[in-house]
Amino acid sequence: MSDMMDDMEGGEGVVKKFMFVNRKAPHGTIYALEGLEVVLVSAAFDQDVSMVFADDGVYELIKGMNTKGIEVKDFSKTYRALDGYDIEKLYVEKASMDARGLTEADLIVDVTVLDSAEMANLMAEQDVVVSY
Amino acid sequence: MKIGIMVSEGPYNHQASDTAYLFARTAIEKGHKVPRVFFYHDGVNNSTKLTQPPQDDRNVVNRWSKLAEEHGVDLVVCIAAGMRRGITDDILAPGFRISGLGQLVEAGIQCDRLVTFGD
Amino acid sequence: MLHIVNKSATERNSLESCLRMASKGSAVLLIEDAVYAVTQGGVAAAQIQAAMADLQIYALGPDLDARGMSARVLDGVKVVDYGGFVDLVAETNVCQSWL
Amino acid sequence: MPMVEVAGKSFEVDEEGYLTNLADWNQDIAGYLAQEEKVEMTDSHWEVVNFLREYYEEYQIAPAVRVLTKAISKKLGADKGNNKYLYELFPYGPAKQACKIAGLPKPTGCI
Repeated sequence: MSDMMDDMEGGEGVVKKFMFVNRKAPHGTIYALEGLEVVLVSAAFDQDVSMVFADDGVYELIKGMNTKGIEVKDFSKTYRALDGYDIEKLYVEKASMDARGLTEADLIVDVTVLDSAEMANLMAEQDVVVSY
Repeated sequence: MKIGIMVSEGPYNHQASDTAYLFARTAIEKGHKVPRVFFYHDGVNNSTKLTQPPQDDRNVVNRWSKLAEEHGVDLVVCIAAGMRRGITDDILAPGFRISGLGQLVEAGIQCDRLVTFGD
Repeated sequence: MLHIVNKSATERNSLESCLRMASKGSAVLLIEDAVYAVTQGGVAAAQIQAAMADLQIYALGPDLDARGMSARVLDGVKVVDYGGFVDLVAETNVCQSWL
Repeated sequence: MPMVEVAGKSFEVDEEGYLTNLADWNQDIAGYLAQEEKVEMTDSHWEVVNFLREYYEEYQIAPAVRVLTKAISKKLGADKGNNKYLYELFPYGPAKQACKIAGLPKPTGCI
């Protein structure tokens, strides 16, 4: 913990519900990759972390990416490391998946599929929602 | 109330940094605390003292520096995002510091609210 | 909960997704280019009017003014200044930005 | 960037001695990087280095130390999946030294 935030002491031992919302496709912009970096770091803070994939964010989890031709790292593989970081709550919004002609079988990791109302409720019960 | 802020876009290209600044300033005027602003993605570009906007335009970088000086706002630039974009200690404007992504998570834990401004 | 949308509804789907995933009773604040959605005659007007049954719709006044849209705001939309924005954040338990 | 010659081939390292092009990595280079770190490579060292390379190949990241110990524990046994064992092999830390020798990206110190 830093010593720069004198006003912010007493946070040790606090467990908050953190939700990271992914709504951007990979590769076209850096948000998906840098967003994943935040999530990996958050694992060190022992918080109650969940990740949501909605809208084009669903594309981040597609199987069979081959990024050699665009000369960027295939970070889709990194989503499979999340389990080892104890980040196990991955949610996909059904409407977003349907709108893109995708099913769970197309995804690189196991996820929980929620309808929009379930997603709304899950979001509303968080302490911190981070989106990028 | 403690309100943390994340800024995800660079200055001038997108309104995010302006909105974040006006929000932060107003929150402080209303008696809230803004302990930390975390600059991520292209938001790290808000921190460079090399910025030289025309004189008839607002100076986004100086505005942040002034907020830090007058109200003790901790302006944190993500090291990983900063390194990718060439942001180093020697070009930081006053009040900014480079640190890790953990500082964002920490702000989320320790502030009552965390508000994101981006594209 | 407070949902913040900053994208023009005719350019991106942020508003649509927000309205789909906002739970009943939530507040939705439109800022930056998203404020065009709450203006009369726009393509999103019907969507906003329908959403007002379950959600509180707010728009940031300075962004409406800057875009010359203040006189066209739909009935039922609450226009707030930055102070109102801060109050919304403080009054709701959590906020999500639909970037 | 400094160039270094190992076994007749030259390759580039950064100011801190990390391999610049990860694709350059081979066992000879690992041996050189270990020498620079004053680590004498034994089978136990290679086991960890190879484990890290496999982890990187599979997930495209260098694991956090906590994740590394857990993963090693699972694959090689609890007697190896702990900080004590790893620090005995790599006194300056598995994240720094073992990753460097394995030719993985430099940790950006995100915490």
